Amino acid sequence: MEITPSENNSVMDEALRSELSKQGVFTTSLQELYNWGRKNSLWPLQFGLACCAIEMIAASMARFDISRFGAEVFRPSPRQADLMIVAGTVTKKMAPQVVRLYNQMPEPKYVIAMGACAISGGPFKQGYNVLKGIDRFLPVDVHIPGCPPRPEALLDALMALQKKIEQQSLTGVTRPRHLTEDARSEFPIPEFGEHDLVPSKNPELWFPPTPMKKP
Amino acid sequence: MPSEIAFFTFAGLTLISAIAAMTMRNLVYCGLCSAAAFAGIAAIYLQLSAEFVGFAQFLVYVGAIAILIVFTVLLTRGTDIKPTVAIVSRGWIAGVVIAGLVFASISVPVFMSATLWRTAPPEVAAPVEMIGLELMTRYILPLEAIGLLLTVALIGAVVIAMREKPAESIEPEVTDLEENSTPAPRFDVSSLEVKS
Amino acid sequence: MQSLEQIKVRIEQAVPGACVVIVANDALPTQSSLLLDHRHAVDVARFLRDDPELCFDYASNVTGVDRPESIIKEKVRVKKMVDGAECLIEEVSERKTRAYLEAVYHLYSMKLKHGPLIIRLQTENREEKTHLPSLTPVWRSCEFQEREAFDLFGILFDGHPDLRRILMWDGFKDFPMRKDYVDPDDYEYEPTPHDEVLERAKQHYKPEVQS
Amino acid sequence: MLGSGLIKGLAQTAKNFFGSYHDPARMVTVEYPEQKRVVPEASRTIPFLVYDGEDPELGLRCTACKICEVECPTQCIYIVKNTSKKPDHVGKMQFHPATFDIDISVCMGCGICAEVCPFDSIKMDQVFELSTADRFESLLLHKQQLAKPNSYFGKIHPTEAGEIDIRREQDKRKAEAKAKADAEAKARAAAEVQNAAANSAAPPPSPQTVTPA
Amino acid sequence: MTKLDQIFVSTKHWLVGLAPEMLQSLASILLSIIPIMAVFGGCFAVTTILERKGLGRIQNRFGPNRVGPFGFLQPMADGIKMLTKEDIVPFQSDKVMHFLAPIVLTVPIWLAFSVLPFGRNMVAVDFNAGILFFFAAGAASELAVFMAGWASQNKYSLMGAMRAMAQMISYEVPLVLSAIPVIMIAGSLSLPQIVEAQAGYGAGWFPQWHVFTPWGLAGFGLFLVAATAESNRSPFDLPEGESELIAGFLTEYSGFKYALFFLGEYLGLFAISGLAVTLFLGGWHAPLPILEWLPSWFWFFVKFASLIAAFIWVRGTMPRLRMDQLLNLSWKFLVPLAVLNLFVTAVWHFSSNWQSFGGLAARWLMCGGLLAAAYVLLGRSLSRGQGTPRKYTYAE
Amino acid sequence: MIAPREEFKSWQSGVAGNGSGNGSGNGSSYGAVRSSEAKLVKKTDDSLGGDLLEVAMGPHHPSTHGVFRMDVVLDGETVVKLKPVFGYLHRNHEKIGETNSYLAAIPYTDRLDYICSMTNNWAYVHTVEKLTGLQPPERAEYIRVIVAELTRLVNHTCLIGFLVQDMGALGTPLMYAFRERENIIDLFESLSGSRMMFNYMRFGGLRCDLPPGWIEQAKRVVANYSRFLDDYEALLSGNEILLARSQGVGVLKKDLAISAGVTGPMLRASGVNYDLRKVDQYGIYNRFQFRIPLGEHGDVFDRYMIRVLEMREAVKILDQALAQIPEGPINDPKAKLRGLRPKPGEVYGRIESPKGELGFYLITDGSPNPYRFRIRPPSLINLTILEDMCLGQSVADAVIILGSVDIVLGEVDR
Amino acid sequence: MTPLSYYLIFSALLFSIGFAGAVTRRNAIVVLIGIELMLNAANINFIAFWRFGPNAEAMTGIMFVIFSIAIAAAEAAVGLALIIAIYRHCKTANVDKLDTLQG
Repeated sequence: MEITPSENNSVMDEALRSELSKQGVFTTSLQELYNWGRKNSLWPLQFGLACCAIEMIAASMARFDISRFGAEVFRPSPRQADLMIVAGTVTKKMAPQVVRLYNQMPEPKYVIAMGACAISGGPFKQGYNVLKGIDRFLPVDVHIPGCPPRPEALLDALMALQKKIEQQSLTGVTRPRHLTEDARSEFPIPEFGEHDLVPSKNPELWFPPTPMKKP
Repeated sequence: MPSEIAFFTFAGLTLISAIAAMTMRNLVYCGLCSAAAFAGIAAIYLQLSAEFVGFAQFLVYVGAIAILIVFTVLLTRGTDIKPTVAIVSRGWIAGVVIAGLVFASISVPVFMSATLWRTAPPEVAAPVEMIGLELMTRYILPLEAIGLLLTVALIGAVVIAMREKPAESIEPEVTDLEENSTPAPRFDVSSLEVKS
Repeated sequence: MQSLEQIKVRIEQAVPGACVVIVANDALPTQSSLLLDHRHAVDVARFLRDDPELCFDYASNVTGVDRPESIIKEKVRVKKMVDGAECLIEEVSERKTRAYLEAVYHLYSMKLKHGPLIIRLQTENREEKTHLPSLTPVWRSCEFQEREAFDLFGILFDGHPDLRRILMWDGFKDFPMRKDYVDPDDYEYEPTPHDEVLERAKQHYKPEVQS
Repeated sequence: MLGSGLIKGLAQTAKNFFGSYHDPARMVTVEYPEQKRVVPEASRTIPFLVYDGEDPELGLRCTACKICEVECPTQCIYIVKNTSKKPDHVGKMQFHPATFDIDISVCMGCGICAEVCPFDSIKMDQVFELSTADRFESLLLHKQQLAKPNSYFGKIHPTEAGEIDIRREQDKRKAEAKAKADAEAKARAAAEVQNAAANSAAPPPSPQTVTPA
Repeated sequence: MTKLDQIFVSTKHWLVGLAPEMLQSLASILLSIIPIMAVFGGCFAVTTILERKGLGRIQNRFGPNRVGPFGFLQPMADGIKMLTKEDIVPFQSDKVMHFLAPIVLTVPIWLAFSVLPFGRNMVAVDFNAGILFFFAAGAASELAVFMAGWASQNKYSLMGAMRAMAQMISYEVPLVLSAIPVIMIAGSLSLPQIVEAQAGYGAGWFPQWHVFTPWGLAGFGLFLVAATAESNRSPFDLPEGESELIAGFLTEYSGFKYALFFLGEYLGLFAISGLAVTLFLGGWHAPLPILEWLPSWFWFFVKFASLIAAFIWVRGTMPRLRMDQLLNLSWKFLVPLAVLNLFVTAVWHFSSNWQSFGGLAARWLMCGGLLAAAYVLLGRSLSRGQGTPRKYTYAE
Repeated sequence: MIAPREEFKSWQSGVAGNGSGNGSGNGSSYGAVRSSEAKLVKKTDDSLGGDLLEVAMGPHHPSTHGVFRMDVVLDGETVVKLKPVFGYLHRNHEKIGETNSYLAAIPYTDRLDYICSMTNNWAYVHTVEKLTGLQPPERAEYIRVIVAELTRLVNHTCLIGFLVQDMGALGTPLMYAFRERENIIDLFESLSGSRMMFNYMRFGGLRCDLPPGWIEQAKRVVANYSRFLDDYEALLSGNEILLARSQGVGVLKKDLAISAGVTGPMLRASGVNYDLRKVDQYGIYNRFQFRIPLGEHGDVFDRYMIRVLEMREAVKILDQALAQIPEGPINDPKAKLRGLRPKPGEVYGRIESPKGELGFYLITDGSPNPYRFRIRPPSLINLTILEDMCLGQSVADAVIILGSVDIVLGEVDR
Repeated sequence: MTPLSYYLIFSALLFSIGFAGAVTRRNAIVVLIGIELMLNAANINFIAFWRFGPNAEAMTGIMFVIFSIAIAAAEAAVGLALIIAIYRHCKTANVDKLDTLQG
């Protein structure tokens, strides 16, 4: 049953697949079934922050109908949700709560950062109470730029996430985050300080590149 | 043989739950264990082919009395959930000793009697129609009495459990528009955090 | 609605000892305002609310304004004796303005449908004497807005029923809407760096930026 | 009263249920990845840079004047001027950007940059399928990604692009005409000078006319 | 005809016959249990997807349609996901009870199916106190809900559990009371016999179902309302009313345990719909004599499905009540009406020999009029002036 | 597939909403395990003999329309204390407004009350026009009225959808509301280019003129709208459950409403005739025939009904405006796009946004950006009396009372 | 078939458990549960004797148990209501502490 990571690449051609079927067909199909189930049943957390939440609601409404993807079951309780759509500006006052909600979700869980504010603070990044990107505290799977993104963009991101899940494997390098050995399903919650959140980012998660130099 | 296995299973479960119900510290557990004991007794009734009584037992004891007990536990919470007194005390020992004596005094005649070891006549049934007919003919007076009793108990329970004074409807505090009035602090003033 | 001068006279009649100053506004709509003194502010406000001709029963907008000390440079022509001869010399005189915080109230009347009447209150300075009388007992609508002015500007409203931080968290120490507020240093990577960002980047990415 | 309102409500939902099978006004879902709504012409998402002709580098209309960088409310534009100049559509020598970056993780698509651009260079795009897993690289668009041909602009904003094209064509023609007139005037002047020179019997300088590109 | 009708029964007999003598009773039990679990487990999957699609249609959208053909594999995907999802037991929770609650909810509901007659001769166990068994089995779910809410140690869970218990206790009374007239008329507690009592056609075409009598109609209405409340369906979904209590007693449940709750809730709905079909809608009888060629189980499931559809329809339309209004509705409206219905049923029963045209009309008018008058009076007193049209003035 | 996490070794255990948000003492420390003491029930001594339950509803709670928190103390299900907590969406609009130019502030106003971006635009440009004396031409005024009234339709429809959602209807009315909203959003998108953040108005005019065919499309949408309103009312207005839930719930008295500065439909539901469209007559509202519906009881049902009636009046205004709209320029010739530097002074301008009085208070000092940029949000001030309305009601009522106030957190917290 | 004495022993055990609980525990609710258990023990005896008795068709035992269950329901309702009332008054459900009458 041992499958090396290189073989277990989910984008495998038919020949390799038939060759594998002699020894590891079971694992492969189990993995496919697992990914298929996960990707087609992404229940989002009913959780709106700001403007983008309206477009998120619009995406679940008749015109765009996110339910076609099986994702209209907006669960108000994080325990039953799979997908956190961070839709809108995360303020510093709200950030601990968002992290807490993420921690309360069971694995496997995914995060979509919807809109400029959730990605980087967006137009409000100059503000003193605005968190400059939720990825400072949480691992984000898909980013959707736009302010706010159209509902179609959310559907597009959902499909991108589905594609990402589809390409994951149970073992090897392409395995999802929650199946790695030292997987963290909870991240430290920042605390309110006297001037700012303490700490203002999670150094284990946040690796920004060096900014360019203005000549 | 199968009937004995069933009996021992149910009886064992019932006794364990009953003991648990009597000894558990947490009152919610007590209530739930008593529910389990009542359910076990219902199963014993079924095993004794008293179908109607078994179902009635389950419906009344598990569906109503156990729920009531649990409800009461919640309404009177905070009293005995974590008792400070040790479970093994002098009173406790005395109680267990007396209970043992009671058990002995009942069980000794059972063991002594030879007739009690006989097994049952093969076919006995208590069809519901028969029960209904009996209730409506021979037992009509007790039935009426029970009906009266239940009504009285219902009213009595409501009266007893009613609050002594009817809950005053909480009037919204309207800011006084009269002169010279400062609205009363609506939250604890001591919690004000005024820093400059 | 009566003119501001009339209102001023009536206030001074009705509330003895009240000191009311008209603050001029040069902008196009000329919404001038009345500056009240602390001691009589609540009484004046109550008068404005209850007087049947004024009847300002509705305080629409309450806000704080930060006025830090600033230096106004004025060019003044001064007659001076230069070399024994009198001549006009342009001289730059520097004038320091008083530093204070200000609360501005916009009052309307729902009953008589007029307004706005703008009243303002000024603190003594920006550091420790930042107390102002609260007008929440007169108009409920000031409750949250005064709290907000406290939160963002640090104006302490005496007599406010529930003066806590409203927008920032309780442990927060600064008053972010003041002009001299310095943002917390939560600098992050910015791909489109502007000058101030680059300044911060130097602190955070010392080796990389220098290399 | 007495449940009639509930029944009315049930009738409404039943109407919608059955209506959704035959009434297009009630079944409004657009099945997104397969069907796509035509976005209106005015629709805007993120900015892009227009270039004329084939070569994005050569035909870029942007002159690195930095007005958009200054006016952008979110400061998501970053421009570095190139030191060299290249001629624009009317032949005037203009600077052009060495770097032109837009951070679309910050951009709020307000369109102010397109509004203030005096060179019709920065315009609003209509793409919205931009979702990506990579936060740092994919969301910083460089000049190469931003530059799109004028034909694309004409496709998404036909009215506006048409007007601009006509105006630019007029400008160009005017500039050409002006250049021609200038050249002629120069030539005439030169001729006059020549004549005068000839009259004064001095050797004339060889005339140099510049034809605009 | 009977072959098709009895196909499941004869198949079972044939299969039991194949088993060795010793194991025949066991085989018989298994062959009753397994099909019930398979059919209603399948029903659960199909209902969830149909509910989502139906609600979608009510709301003018498609609903899930991309997973598998027409989206019908959606429940499977959901199931796989739920099974593989992490099971979180909150740190402060009571772990044993947290674990037991979904089991205590699901198991008794499975038991309740054993007394429902799904077709002619198709009942797993024919207790002669079958209906009592049904209600007894249903009573356990209250405890399960309480356990779930209490074990979670979450304020919302506890409030949800308290609401659920109050609601279930209150609505069990009208539920049982509205079933009693049927027992009175049928003269039996056994569900197959109750179905038999509704056999035959009046005047050769008019089905003799209980719902087509004044007391039956009233009882059916009461039963449905009480059943909606018992199964926590909208507009009585207060225990998990998400706009107030996040997810009520389910707030702290995740993964497979949550799925079990979900399953239990739907099974409860199925069981009670099946009981409503049995008690009032003539069980497995065909609505018209000319349709009797269709097998009896077909008719049971047709009625069953239409009841489920009605529940979905109501769910898609109505807002929910408040807690005190919910209890008022039960104690001040449903219970008195159900008691009156008992009386009306007695009148109906003792006037059963008024078979002349005038007699029939008088019987109908008397019984129907009594119930209608009570309905109007109780309804008015319940709504207390609400619903009188309000006048709004305009300012120019 | 995944080993069950036996113990949720977390910093907290309660799900959503009951965590700390305000940081007042119950903030969890970074990396440290928070005390696992069961904070389930906090006993408070009360004279009634029951136990009080403290519940923090929000900031993540389905009923709070975003990130709002109500610290509620319950006796059974009755609210005995309610403390609103704001600031979870405090995006520093005012600070950003003070650092940006006058033009750059327009897109930010879109994001205040993100359902009614058009009226926010209008309020701001109205204020700046007051400051600078710019005068939009007639066509621009008509277009402003049209988009503002369309915004009113969008806001009120969605509000009713959310309100009924709060009452527990499974989203059906909300779906219908959004179905109709999409039609209006389509109009706005073809006009301004964006679905929500229109950035459409400019000082002394508008950014762009109507596209061809827009008026006809708008007329169609408006004509359909009154039909939709009939359907919507058939679904809701007579619904007994809705009546039972909303009548007599959350009563707001006239005097308190005035003192608390409540504005908009909520004020008019309490019977106060105060509509800035009539009082200030800004724009060209004096040219249209319309009436102001007034409630009598001031309860949730009146607030619902006033909004329905206002929508019907808005349809009337739209009919008139769409019929009368003249041709002409859309911008004041004096207006310029960039580099606005009003002379020093201050101004307060306000309009009737769908939620109430939306005001802007600007202090200028002659520089290209305002010295003080203050927004007077109707949503925040309408919440002043939330506790007064909720006391003595049940927790389910508190939810719909909050819903009937009609808040958008972007505006409440700014 | 299980002999009658098994049931009798079982019921005796149950009775003793209930008795011990009722005597030793202090909380009124547990005392009530103990009493209910004792009542149930008696009911088991009735059913068992009916089942094994000579004239089972008379159904006296069954009838007795039915009435007993009904009475138990009434008793539990009143008892628990009393406990709630006492708790509300004295803030305790501990029977030992209810000594106000002792003076």
